Amino acid sequence: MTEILEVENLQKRFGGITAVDGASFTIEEGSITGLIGPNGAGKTTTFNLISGFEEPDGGTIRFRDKNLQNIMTPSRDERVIWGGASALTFGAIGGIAGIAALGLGAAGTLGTIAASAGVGAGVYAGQEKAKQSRASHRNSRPFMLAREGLVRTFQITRELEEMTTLENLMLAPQNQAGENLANTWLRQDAVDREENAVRERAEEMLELLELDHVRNERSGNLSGGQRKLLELGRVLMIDPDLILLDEPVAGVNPALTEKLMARIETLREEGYTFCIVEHDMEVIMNLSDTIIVMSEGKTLTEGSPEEIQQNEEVINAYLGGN
Amino acid sequence: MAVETGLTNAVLNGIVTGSIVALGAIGLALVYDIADVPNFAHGDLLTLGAYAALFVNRPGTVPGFEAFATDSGIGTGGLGMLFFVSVASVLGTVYHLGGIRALKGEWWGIDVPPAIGLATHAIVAVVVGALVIFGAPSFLAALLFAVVLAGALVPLMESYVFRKFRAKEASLAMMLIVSLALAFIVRFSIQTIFGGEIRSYEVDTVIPFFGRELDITLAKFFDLFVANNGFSIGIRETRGQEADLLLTLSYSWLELAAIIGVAAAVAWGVYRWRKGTAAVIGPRLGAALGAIGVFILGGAALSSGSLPADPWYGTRVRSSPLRLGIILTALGMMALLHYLLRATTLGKAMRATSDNRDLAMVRGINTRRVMMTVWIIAGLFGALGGVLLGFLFSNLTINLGFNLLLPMFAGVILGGINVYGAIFGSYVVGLAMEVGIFAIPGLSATYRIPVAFVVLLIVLLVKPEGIVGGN
Amino acid sequence: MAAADVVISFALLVAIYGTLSLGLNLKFGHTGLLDFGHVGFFLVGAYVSTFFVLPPNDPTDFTEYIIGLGDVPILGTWAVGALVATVLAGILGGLVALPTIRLREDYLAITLLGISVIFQRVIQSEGWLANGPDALRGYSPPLQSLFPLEVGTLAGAAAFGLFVAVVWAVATVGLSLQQEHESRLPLSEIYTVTTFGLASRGSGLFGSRFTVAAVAGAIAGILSTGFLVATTGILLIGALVSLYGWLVVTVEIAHKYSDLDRREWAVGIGLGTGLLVALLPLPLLDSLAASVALTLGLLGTLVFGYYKAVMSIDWINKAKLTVIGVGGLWFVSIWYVLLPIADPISAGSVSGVVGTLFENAVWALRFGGDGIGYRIALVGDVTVRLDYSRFQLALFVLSLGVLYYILETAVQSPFGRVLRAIRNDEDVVKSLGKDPFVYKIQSMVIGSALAGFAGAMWAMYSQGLTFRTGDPETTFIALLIVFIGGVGNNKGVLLGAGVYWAFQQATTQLAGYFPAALRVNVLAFRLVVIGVLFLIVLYYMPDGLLGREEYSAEVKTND
Amino acid sequence: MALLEARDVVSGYGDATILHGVDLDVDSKEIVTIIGPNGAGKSTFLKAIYGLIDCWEGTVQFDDEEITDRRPDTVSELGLCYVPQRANVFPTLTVRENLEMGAYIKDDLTASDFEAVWERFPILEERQNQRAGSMSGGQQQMLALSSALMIDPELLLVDEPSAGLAPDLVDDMFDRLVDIRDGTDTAILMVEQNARQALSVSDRGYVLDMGENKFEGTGEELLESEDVAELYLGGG
Repeated sequence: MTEILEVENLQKRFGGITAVDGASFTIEEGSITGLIGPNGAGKTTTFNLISGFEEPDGGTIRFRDKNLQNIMTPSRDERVIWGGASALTFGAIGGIAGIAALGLGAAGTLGTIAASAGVGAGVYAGQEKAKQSRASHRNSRPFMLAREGLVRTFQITRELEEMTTLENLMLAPQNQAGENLANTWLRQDAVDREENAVRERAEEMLELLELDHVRNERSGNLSGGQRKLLELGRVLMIDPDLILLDEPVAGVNPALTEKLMARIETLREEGYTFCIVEHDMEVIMNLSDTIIVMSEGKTLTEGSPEEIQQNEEVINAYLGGN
Repeated sequence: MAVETGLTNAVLNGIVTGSIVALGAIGLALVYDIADVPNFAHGDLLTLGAYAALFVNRPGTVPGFEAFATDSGIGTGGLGMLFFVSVASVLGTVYHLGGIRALKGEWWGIDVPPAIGLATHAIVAVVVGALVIFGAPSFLAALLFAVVLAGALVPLMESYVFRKFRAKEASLAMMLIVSLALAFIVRFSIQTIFGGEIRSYEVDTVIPFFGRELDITLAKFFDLFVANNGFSIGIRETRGQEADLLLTLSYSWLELAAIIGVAAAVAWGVYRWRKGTAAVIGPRLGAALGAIGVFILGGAALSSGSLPADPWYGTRVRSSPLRLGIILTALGMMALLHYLLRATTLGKAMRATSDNRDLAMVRGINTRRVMMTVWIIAGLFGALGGVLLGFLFSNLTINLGFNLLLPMFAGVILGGINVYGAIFGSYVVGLAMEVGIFAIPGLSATYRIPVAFVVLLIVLLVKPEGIVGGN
Repeated sequence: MAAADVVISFALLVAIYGTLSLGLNLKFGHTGLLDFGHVGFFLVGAYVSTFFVLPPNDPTDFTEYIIGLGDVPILGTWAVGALVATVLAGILGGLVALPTIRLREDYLAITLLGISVIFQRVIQSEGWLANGPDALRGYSPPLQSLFPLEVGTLAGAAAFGLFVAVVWAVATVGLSLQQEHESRLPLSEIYTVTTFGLASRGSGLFGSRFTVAAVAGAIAGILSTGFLVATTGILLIGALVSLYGWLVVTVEIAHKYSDLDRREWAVGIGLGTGLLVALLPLPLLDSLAASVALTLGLLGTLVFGYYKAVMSIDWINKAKLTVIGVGGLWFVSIWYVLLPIADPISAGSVSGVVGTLFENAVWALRFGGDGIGYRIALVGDVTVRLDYSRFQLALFVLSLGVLYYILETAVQSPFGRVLRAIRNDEDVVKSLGKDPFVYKIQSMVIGSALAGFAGAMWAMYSQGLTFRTGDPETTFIALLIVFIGGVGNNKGVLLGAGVYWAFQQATTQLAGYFPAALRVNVLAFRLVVIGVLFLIVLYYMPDGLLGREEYSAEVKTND
Repeated sequence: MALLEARDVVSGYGDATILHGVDLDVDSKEIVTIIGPNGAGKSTFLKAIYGLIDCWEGTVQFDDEEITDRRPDTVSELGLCYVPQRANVFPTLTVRENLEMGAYIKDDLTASDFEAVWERFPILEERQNQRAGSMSGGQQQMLALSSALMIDPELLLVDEPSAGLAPDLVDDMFDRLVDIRDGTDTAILMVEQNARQALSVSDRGYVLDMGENKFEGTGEELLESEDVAELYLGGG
């Protein structure tokens, strides 16, 4: 087995509070890994860090041997485009200032100076942008991770409530031709064809998750359990390698929980990798191959469910006391 | 010695503009911060105040109301109505704080017999009403009338509109749109009554001053000189003979150094003295007040002599007593607000609600009343700002307040949506507007607001959450 | 002005504001970007397109502006002007969005408002740029030199043909939607005839109802052009086109209200009549104060009564909006049919009555003035012509139709789906591997471009621009239109524009009953009412008349 | 009749039900602790009692008065106070002002009220003019507790008093709570993660799981219960 995710000495502070304090662990490809720990142990923060929604203060995360920050950093081409756009903006402002000054008649020279200063500033800003984009763009770009095959769900389900269940699923697939504005007008046939294919996949997913009877319901009207399923379905539509599930069965009724667990099990066998934060111990113990226990921002221990249940340290972490 | 106006003049103008912006921005920031409403109607509240003052100041020009006005002033019927409205406004303002029980004194924070509460409120209301009608048609009576009326009217926005939308859990964007609709309603209601004419106040601007007559609206020149032997200030009329010096203040370098030295020492001393206390006058404010006191006292005591014959450098500031008065008024109002926020239980409750509304409720603070207070203050300050603005510009137009809305918002956002930040932001914006117009050649005065906005834009690009930072 | 002419100028404004509001709807309704500075792009579009049409600046006259390309061939035409205005407004929208789009929603709204104010101030204070605070006039709208139309020349006939084509196409779309419903009228047969048999061929090239309508319109246009080159029978074609329009409108209304029962009809008609009665004091009473007081009193009673009825009676509550629709229609019919003939009736002139009715029936043509003379039984001598505003309307509707189609294609596609997802929750979009930033910028570009095009239309319509064109009020009105019709619903936006301008037109007419000195007050009061209505809409039906559009994501049936 | 009586409380956020009918009693002058695994709904329960979120079903009675769905700002007047887990002081107000806000509903605030606080937590006197937001987490926790005690409540609801405290301070905090009960006759209902230490100072305890009552008993009973330990880690 190979490691798909490697977390090393992860750090995250909010103000004075250290939420994650040197967590380290790895996730094997094709496994289901449970992440547990008492309240405030830093599990959700760790999830946010891995999925790129927050920026770590220290430590590294490697996904398929690629540093997460590198994945999220814009490519050289993007930086050039950014630089160009900035140059254009500043140049335009400079140009307008120049024209304005020319219009005053007497101040023609001033106008030219302003214009060239504007362009100069634009070019400079462009270069700076290209240099700095590593820092400034880093964490507004978690979408780059999904493109690489690392996706997450949210603890409190975040369905797109005004959209139907079907639409929620159809949104997910990557690189749809119809997401490009030009294609919607110029290559309508291709867009329609692809759309039909996406719809077919989405319908299959709905059937699989037994959501087909609510396919045209606004997702805001679904029950809590159905929303959890929808979230799962939505990330599966991307066909990712690693799926981070944040409390997938919280608020789901027992029958549906069974089904969900079975479903995750099957998916694992199909080759997906899961990392799950869950408070329902029954679920996590039954489902996981490996369990990582976090406490006070650190990884406390790691092992099979049986080992974890016998571990004194873990029991202490949960019950407190010395 | 011909001297020109320069940067110093622009800075002073900036402070005047900043003061007016701040008067409006305070209410805007309070409402934004505590009631969570980015109130686009706030500019029009200023307009409302400015036009309300006309009822007292120029009753003959108010359509519908002119029937109650006579040539020399307001008729008995008109006075009666003004009295009634003033009394009702004062009582209405109190009523907003919690209905009949508030009128009985419940909001005072101490136990009072209902009769005493009621009587006190009634007496205050009657006194205000009497001040309005006996003062009419003077400018100050008009100002008082506008302010109490706004204090009663503005909270209606909260109780009839915003509270209902809040109950429906309207988003911030929705609140923004709602306030825009309200802005429309307020502005055009005023126009429905007053029509499209431009109006102005009638104010006796000549006041006695050290035995002479001083027209407070007429600009004066304040010439500042730096010469071999020291620093001097000459104050002249802008009209008539150049030589018509009103006042000369001259200081040798030694005197100047002494004043500065003493001021610094006093400031440092006061800072040390107030450090670690959290009263109304904290260390920084105390130090500033001390230093300013020394400057004024020292300046008065040591002034002497005449203007230098061959100064190294001279610059001229053109301003009028009225404009300086606006700065003082704004500072005075800010001092009042500061006192309210720091020293009274109500003010502390406001700050607490701003920090954490849920926790404030847990502590037993009636957050709904706090919110109403905030709207009342917004109304009072807004009306005051509006009337002053109308007086300063010497004419009232329907866009008076809306034109000021953007600088106010710029100030509030720069300061990070809280009262103190808003005051700071307003002065930054005011200075940017005036200094920008002065410093950039070819920029006409119409560009004041754009300049304010460019400042905001640049700040937001660098720090998307404002200078002071979000809460 | 005949009632029909009022309707035409109403439709022109609906087209302009419809385009403007479609742009805002893309930004706000679909993407969730609250652009309080939308009018800025409208302003830019209006001025830029004007620069292309104006002749070069003449230093000796009293207007001054920087560019005048009117004398340059091809470049200096309204078409190029409008195109450049659109593109430039779009680019500007994108540039403005680049730095600002990351701001939180309230800061974004204020910042964009500020930017639009900057645009306005630049126009206002730079005298050399576009005549400063004074109006910039001299715009010659497209092809106006052709008017009044010379029948018999190819250019004149073609211009009329274009008008016919557009009206025909729009009516045909309406009919094609209606002919699927059951009706006592032989609608499918009529449809087959008016589409020149294209519809019966089923699918294929002519499968989509829009294609069918477009082709049918084109055929109708070409036929009438040919007919007019050969003959002078403009009245015949005008009557035919008008008749077709009436048919579609009637069928549409009949179908829309077919499921109302008698008592609902009665309430609706009662409402309409009540409104009329409430307004009667204005023209009839001499004392202004008395008539205003009486009118306001009656209106208040009417509104309050209806409100009470809606609150207490179940079946009225269920049909509250439909009933208002019926009342409105009833009121409009009285205004369109009965009021114009009131004077001739009291004069006892039969030919006057018939003539007025005829003029309003043949709405496609303007009567009177220079034109082609006809003698008609019962009516007498008339002259008819196609005036410029009708031609302009055809141009506007044509472009609106094309833009609407383009926009609708975009929002129905996966692109539109991403936009709606962004409005719902940006983080989800990010977690699904899509960059919201890129989509928001595109939304701003397209939305601003639409505003720019609306600006170009406005320039053509108003023929005189001032910096007041960029007043923030315009954004407010566009926002209101979006909310009336339904946020995120393009069809609703067009309906909203219609409702808003109907209200405007009606109140403008009422303002005529007031002395000139009070006009400002009356017009201001109208805006107060609009503000209040906006609040009511926001509170009671935040989803507008049509609600949010449901995107069913069904397999497209190619229509 | 118990001081606080919650019967069948059903509540949650949005349309997610967190509490499925929880019962609880607190008598005067006792410390009661609620423990339970993550997501059991402990904090939600406190909020529902105080009216910060709506009770969908069930009743809460305090001192024989029904307080279900009363506005929170009127609940404190009855002598019931609440210390939230996070954000439990006003950060821009000074320590002294925070305490004044704690005593907001009290008409006669005297110097002796402050003396009592200074005596209990001398560090607060030292820092009385400092902004609360600039203090350490432990000091803020002390301030929060003191603010709530300003009105001498009959019952104090505390959400995780030990959260964010250094281990040596945790003991101290629980000792303080005992002092408060003994010194002021204030009953305390707390929610704790740190089950062992909390139960060791408690008179009684409740165990919640998935929004339902699981066990209840005296502190010692629960401490020694195998079932409770199992609940946390499942299966086994």
